[in-house]
Amino acid sequence: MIEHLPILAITVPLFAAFLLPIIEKAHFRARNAAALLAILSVNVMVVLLALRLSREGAPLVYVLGAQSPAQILPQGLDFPIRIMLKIDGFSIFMALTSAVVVLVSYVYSMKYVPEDPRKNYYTILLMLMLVGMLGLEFTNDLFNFFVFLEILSISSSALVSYSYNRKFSPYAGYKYMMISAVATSFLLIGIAFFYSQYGSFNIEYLHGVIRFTLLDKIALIFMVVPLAMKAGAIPMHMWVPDAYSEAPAPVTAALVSASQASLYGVFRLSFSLFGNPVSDVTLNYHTLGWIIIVLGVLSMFVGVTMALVQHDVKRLMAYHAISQTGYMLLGVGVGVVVYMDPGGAAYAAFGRDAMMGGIFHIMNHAFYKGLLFLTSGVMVLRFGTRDLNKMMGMAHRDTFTTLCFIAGALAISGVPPFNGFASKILIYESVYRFSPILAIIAMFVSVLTLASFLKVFYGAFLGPRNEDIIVIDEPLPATVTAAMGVFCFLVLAMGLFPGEVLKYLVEPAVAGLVPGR
Amino acid sequence: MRLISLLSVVFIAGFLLVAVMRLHPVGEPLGNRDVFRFRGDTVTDMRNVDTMDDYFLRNGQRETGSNNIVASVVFDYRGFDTLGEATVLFIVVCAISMLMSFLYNQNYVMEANFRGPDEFPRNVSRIISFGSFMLFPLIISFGIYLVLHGHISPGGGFQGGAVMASGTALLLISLLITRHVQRTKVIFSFFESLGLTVFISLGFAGITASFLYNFLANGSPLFLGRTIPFGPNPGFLNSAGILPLLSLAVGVEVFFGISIILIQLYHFTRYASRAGGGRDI
Amino acid sequence: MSNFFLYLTSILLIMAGLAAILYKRNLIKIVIALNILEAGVNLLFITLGYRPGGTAPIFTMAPELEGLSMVLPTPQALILTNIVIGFATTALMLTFAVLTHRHNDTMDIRNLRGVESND
Amino acid sequence: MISPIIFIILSIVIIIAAFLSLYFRDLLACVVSFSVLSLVLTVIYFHLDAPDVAIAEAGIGAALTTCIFVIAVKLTRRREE
Repeated sequence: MIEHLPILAITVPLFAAFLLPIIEKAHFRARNAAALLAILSVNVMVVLLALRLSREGAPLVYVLGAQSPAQILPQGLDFPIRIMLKIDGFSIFMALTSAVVVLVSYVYSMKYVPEDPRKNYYTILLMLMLVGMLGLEFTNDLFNFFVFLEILSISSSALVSYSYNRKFSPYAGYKYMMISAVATSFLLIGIAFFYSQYGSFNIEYLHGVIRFTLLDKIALIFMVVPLAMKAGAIPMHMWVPDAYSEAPAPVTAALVSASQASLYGVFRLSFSLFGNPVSDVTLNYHTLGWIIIVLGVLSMFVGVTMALVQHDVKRLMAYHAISQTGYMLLGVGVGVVVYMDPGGAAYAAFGRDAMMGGIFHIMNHAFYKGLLFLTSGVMVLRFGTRDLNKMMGMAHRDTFTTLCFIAGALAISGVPPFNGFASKILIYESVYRFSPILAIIAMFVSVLTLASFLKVFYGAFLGPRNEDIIVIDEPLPATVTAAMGVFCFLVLAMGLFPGEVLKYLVEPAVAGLVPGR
Repeated sequence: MRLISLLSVVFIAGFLLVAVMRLHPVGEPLGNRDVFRFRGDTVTDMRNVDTMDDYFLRNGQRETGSNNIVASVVFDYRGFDTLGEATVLFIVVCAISMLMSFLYNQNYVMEANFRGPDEFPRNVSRIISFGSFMLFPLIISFGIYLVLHGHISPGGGFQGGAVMASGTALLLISLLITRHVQRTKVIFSFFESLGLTVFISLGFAGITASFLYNFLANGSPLFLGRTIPFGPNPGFLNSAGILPLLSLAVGVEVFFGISIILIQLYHFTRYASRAGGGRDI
Repeated sequence: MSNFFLYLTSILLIMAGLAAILYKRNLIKIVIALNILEAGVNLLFITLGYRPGGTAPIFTMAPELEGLSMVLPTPQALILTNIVIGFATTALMLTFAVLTHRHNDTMDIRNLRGVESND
Repeated sequence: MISPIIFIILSIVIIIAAFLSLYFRDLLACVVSFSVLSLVLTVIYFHLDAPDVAIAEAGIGAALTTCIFVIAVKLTRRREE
């Protein structure tokens, strides 16, 4: 059963999601147990896959529907015809992040989301979000990538409008769904151009046979720009604050790793499909790198400046999510610019570190942003409102949430003992060697991030104990504290021991993404 | 802001036009003009297989046993996409039932005071009600024909399920399903999950080879595995291995899924509703 | 070059859909524009696999199949999936539009842009 | 051999239906012209030798999409503000 692990990791939660409407008729506790069991089994399977990948070294390939899972080319042909899953370092890195984040947000929402007839659909959609993310990260087929991206966007836009008593949650879901539908349609146009040229959808086969004609470059634009749009990069970031703030807190934590899954799509398509150091004709990486860098710097700056003026705690954190995406784009962009330099001296010097910093930041961001959104969920639970001016004296009430908030805030601003620092220092060092101005901008944005979180801390946590504005005062349910505790542990542990994480997770990810260097 | 969106539309239009000029002319074999060209020749000679499609056209019938090559590509060669597709429909059904669930809790009064289905309601003319009552069985049987003959003639799970769902739409328009909304929804969602579980368990059944492997094709002659000769043949109902079963499972899922969507959207019109209670989360 | 305008039709549909999405204000009309965009993409994909002299990729009793070349099956299989995805997206977005109208009693996005973070 | 004239006529009808469905102020008229667009698209798919897609477009595009559009327009305003 070991060689069937890749497909089981995707289809076991799918099977559980299909059965949930039937299980729910028995008892809602049975449904909670079944869903928790399914998501836990996904985490176990992804860890087993990671171990198997590190043992075997070569990417794992699983062909669907053939006599044997390893039969890539049918007899006597030199091109694949079936759908394939290909798991290398980078997909496992992203799959681990997504699986852990969805597990923690599901454990958090078991007690946080009130028990009513809609909770069953909430569980199904959260599990199908996990299926969408894993499918996106494992597949090696362009159209299959499109289908799983569609699964991810529809289930997350439905979850965004879960709370029906807020006036704007349906409209936030509508905007998010509209952006996703337009983005996936243009992705399909890009896939059509590739199909018309090379007759196949397999990313590995296309990587070998691509000739960078003008049509390929246009197909690149039609595929990478919509995915960057869905990842919340700067030109089309308008949906991010609405979707993140209207969604319930655990859903927003999962949404953060959903946007990172489409960021994975950006890097996977621009490297595994187009990165082709073998053939003589290469895409000119200089401009592609600089475009990513400019997007990154703009996202950083606009994200943090907009966050400073917000007074709704969830919108403030949503704008910070945009600015942190800017860090990842900056890190990988610097790596891309120097990737194709002759001799590879520049790349060896700092390009590789920048790339590692950018990719490591993806995992860190998923954990500490998830922690921050979960704490904001508790703040909304306690005060019944999201407006910072109406909150006061939270620290008296609930010291555990205060500690979690401090951990998250320090991690996001890159303060040493926490994991934000580990990846940001990598980015600062390498970007400084590339061009000092960018590094200074990055540090300045970090300072602004710390400033805005101090404002939130001062506004909501300090101040006298005030009886009349507290809505719920009893201690938090066990699962809520457990979920936030797991995120706190991860944020602290990866901050204290970044060396191991870099060696075992980030290095194979960069090796998988950028072979040959 | 207007200028930026105008510029981006013009920019995208320019890219599309340039790209389409470089595309292979309509009707020519695949492949870019100035790079290389795939030869898509006649169907029957086996030698020059260039692209995925040539392989499907030449080996699809023998490997999967179905005459309709598109059905063999949809359910066998690229069956994982179809599983993803059935999941997309399942997600939308769950999402709409979630968003519309305030219809069923008690603090919503029924807006229209129409009577139950025992006698045809007054605001629908007798012709429509009786006509749709007569037409419904015909639509359902045509839908079932489309689903079952998916691997012989054009059709399949999605098309058959959609045709049957338009039968439900007909019944809704003529107000025949009116009262037992909650009970119909529960039964339909049970059948929808049943169809999906059958689909994915058929995928698991072939797990010894690999997921969604067509283990019944060309194997057991008596049950759905009849091997058919290459080239023109009358087409047999029991060929194509698990294809008819998958098509049936998808047909069931699509019919009940879209019927749930239609019933809930339609019954939204019957309810005046006040904004729900509940805590901000 | 005879049926190049099939490509032109699909591009016109795509551009009409995209322009209407950006400029129209009514929620339902934006959903119609999205469907037109999807129809354009589907038409583009099907015309990629069209062979002028070919038949549908279905083996029937027709004897004279020897010399005939068949239309490519893969675009049809993918567009089948895309049509159902388009229907699913439309159903979900119409539900959102109806709920937005029920909450805010307006279908015009200009009125909806006003107050974002309310309690 | 299907002469290209059929495609020219059908393409023109499609373009007109698309622009009309975006131009009308009365939403029901938009929905009706959208279903005309789906219908003519079905005919084009049939002529492009794609019967499966034609049935799917007819069944889902023309019948069901139009049905839920009409229901949605009935639930909200009929005229575009």
